[in-house]
Amino acid sequence: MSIVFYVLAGLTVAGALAAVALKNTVHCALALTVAFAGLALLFLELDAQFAGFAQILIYIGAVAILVVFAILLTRGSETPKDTVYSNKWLLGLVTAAAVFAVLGWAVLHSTEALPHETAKPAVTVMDIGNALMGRYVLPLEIVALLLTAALIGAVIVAMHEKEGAR
Amino acid sequence: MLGEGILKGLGETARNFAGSFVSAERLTTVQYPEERVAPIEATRDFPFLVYDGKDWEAGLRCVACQICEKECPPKCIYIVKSTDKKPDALGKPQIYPARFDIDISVCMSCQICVEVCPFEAIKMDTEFELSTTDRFGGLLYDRKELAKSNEYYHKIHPTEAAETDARLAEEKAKADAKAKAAAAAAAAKAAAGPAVAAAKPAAPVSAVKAADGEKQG
Amino acid sequence: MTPLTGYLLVAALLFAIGLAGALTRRNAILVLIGIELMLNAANLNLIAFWRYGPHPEALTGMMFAIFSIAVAAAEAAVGLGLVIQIYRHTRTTDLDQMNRMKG
Amino acid sequence: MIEKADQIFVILSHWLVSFLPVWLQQPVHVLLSVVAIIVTFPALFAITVLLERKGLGRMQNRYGPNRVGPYGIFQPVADGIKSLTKEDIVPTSADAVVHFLAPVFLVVVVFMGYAVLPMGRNMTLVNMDAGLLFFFAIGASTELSVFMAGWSSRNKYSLLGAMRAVAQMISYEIPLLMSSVAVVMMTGSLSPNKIVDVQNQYTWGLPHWYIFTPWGLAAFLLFCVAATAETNRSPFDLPEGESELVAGYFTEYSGFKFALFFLGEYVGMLAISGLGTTLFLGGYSAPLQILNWVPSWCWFFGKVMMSMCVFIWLRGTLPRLRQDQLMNFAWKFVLPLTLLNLVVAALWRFMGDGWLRWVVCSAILLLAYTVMGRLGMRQKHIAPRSYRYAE
Repeated sequence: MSIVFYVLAGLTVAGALAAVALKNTVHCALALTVAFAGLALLFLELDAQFAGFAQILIYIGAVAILVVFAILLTRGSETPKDTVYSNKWLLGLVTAAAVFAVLGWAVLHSTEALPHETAKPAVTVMDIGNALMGRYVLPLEIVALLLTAALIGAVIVAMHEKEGAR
Repeated sequence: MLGEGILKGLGETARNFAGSFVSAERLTTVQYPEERVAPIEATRDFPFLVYDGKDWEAGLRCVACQICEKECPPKCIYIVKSTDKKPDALGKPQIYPARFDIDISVCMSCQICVEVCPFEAIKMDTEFELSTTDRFGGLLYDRKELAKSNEYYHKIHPTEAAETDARLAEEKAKADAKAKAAAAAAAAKAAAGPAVAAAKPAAPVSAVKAADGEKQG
Repeated sequence: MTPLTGYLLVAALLFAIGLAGALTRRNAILVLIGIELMLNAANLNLIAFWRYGPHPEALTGMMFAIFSIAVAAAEAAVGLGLVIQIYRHTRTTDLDQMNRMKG
Repeated sequence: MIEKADQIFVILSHWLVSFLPVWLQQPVHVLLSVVAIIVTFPALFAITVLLERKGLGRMQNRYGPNRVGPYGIFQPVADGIKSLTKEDIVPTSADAVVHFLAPVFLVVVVFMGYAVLPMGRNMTLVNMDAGLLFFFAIGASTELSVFMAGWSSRNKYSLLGAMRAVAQMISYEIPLLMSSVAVVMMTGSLSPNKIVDVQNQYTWGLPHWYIFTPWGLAAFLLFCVAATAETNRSPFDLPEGESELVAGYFTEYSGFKFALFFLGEYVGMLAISGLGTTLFLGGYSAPLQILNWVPSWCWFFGKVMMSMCVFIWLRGTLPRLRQDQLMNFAWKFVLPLTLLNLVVAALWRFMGDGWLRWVVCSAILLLAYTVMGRLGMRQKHIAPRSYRYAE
């Protein structure tokens, strides 16, 4: 287990924890970006170059800004008056811990089906292109359709009512 | 066609850019301390006192009439009259300013003092590089620093100086003529006087006192 | 502790943190952030299995992750659109107060 | 000799590294090139600042700065010292951590963009085959630092400026990407090195640069428009519109942090013009075959400085766009044209050689340009201003 993996894992988990636990919502959004960046580096560590750059481009470039815009548009950046956690927060924590316990147990006790160290897959962008256009052309078209629908949907949902109906 | 305006604008700036290296009339910047533009004649910055002749104290035209002090909007002139008199250009003994201060940090170069001065004693200078390190005393000019010769006045405002001199010369001529006429009349009266005086020495005295009384009223 | 299990554990931890965030936070946007984290944890799993899986040249894991990133971005956009609309309607993003079905 | 001059930097680096033990050589080699980048581009930044102020001066019929050193050469040094010695005031209500991180994050991210630019024959720091995607991913995260700066200063003007800057950068990021997708389509690879190699061939002495093809010229112009908007420059510098927004998102910054923002902006400009040169102007290839004896990196830096002069020229000429005009122009003119350009590039590729494809492609593009220009940008009826007061 290389040192790089530990550093990156630590960075990502710290970012995720901060994104969830911080009081100021904008700080949460910025911590979220740190988590996304950590994940992108983990992808690069796993030699998934295209996925890593796509992650940076889409998540840090767009989703993080979207989250931040949403926070500002809903006046979330002012520090809330009462506690930041919902009143049934303990139940939430317990369920999350249970989920993690189950997942951890499953991972640790899974049989050694997969080999430890496999050769570094030489993936070029050309292969991804061919795969996208070859085997995955249907999902590509569906995702394109979905993105357009989401684009139009988000705009319509968030559009300001012209007649100002309250 | 979209973008035409942009191309025209770019062409204009390019012409400017190239032109500034080539044609002199495009680049009109004057590198101030090294190159200087001669001030135009009507420039006015801060007032100064004019004096005739060599000695600035004797030739000072100002007679401390304090009109400019009263008229100065920002009140930056301060005059203290002298106790004795000194002869002015026409030879008549006049009061002169013992102290004549102008605070040029307050002066707004409005030239009202020049307009109101009946004796052409104060004019506007073209000197503007007067910055000093000392904020208070440095910009308070006293009589000595304000006094400048008539030749200097001719150098900075030639036409105006010429007119002023012409007017002064004319006044001087009129005053001389009047003085001469008065002298001639006095001489004639002196010549006729002894003949009349012999006839009635007492009468003229009361007449003169009566004449004085009328004049007083 | 092979590298694969390491990645799987990190992914599980991220998933749990995302879930905890989604369940405990009061602000709707923080719930969406939690969901984003859970989606990312899933992507990490996909790519880990692709990297240490038997046929990396088949690119299945990576393609799955790329499509999942695209879909997650779309979901985030629509989700935030909804949150903004709800805020504009009810003046609050506090989930505990959104308990009335009246329009 | 010519080969040596061309590879002078590579040879120098290898010579320096040869003294070290073998396992250390590769990291130190990379470290050396990183240091080289971090030294040359701020130097280019200083030259650009000087060029800008003198160029703008000359465009306005006046000298530029010529007091500090002969012909004002040391003006950037003077500016640098001034901004370094200026007191760094942080407003009390500002969020100190984010306030400090914003410029640092911006400069780090912008410098990371240089890893993939081929600055000369085999003078690319990192030869990735998805290099272009890396560059755009890095370019996309500068918006975040702009937002961090704007929000953390807790000042209405800076937040407004940050919002405008982020909105502008996002809406011009898509045309930026789309216009370079056309180039990627024609070269068939995302790697900047491959893009430059494809453009490095010559017929009758003329290079195969993409700018000499109709779709390439259109893509280059759209790329320039998007690049100017992406770096908040010239007609699109609304975010730091001095007249109405004080200084936009870096109002509350002074001293060294302000200098960092300044550096970030200019180094970002150099990076985006470096990318423009790589994609459309044939990176380090010589404009004429006979000029091939000149070292390759000279061409790259020459073209980058030429594009900087064009940036400065644009700044000297064009007035600032209003926010709605800016957005309108992005979504209703630049984006449709870039998408159409993709179609034309595909058409160009599959129509085979010959004069026909020149005519057809140029006709489509010109037609679309005039129609879009006349239709879209016609002076619309300006509705009376409707005010929305804060509820």
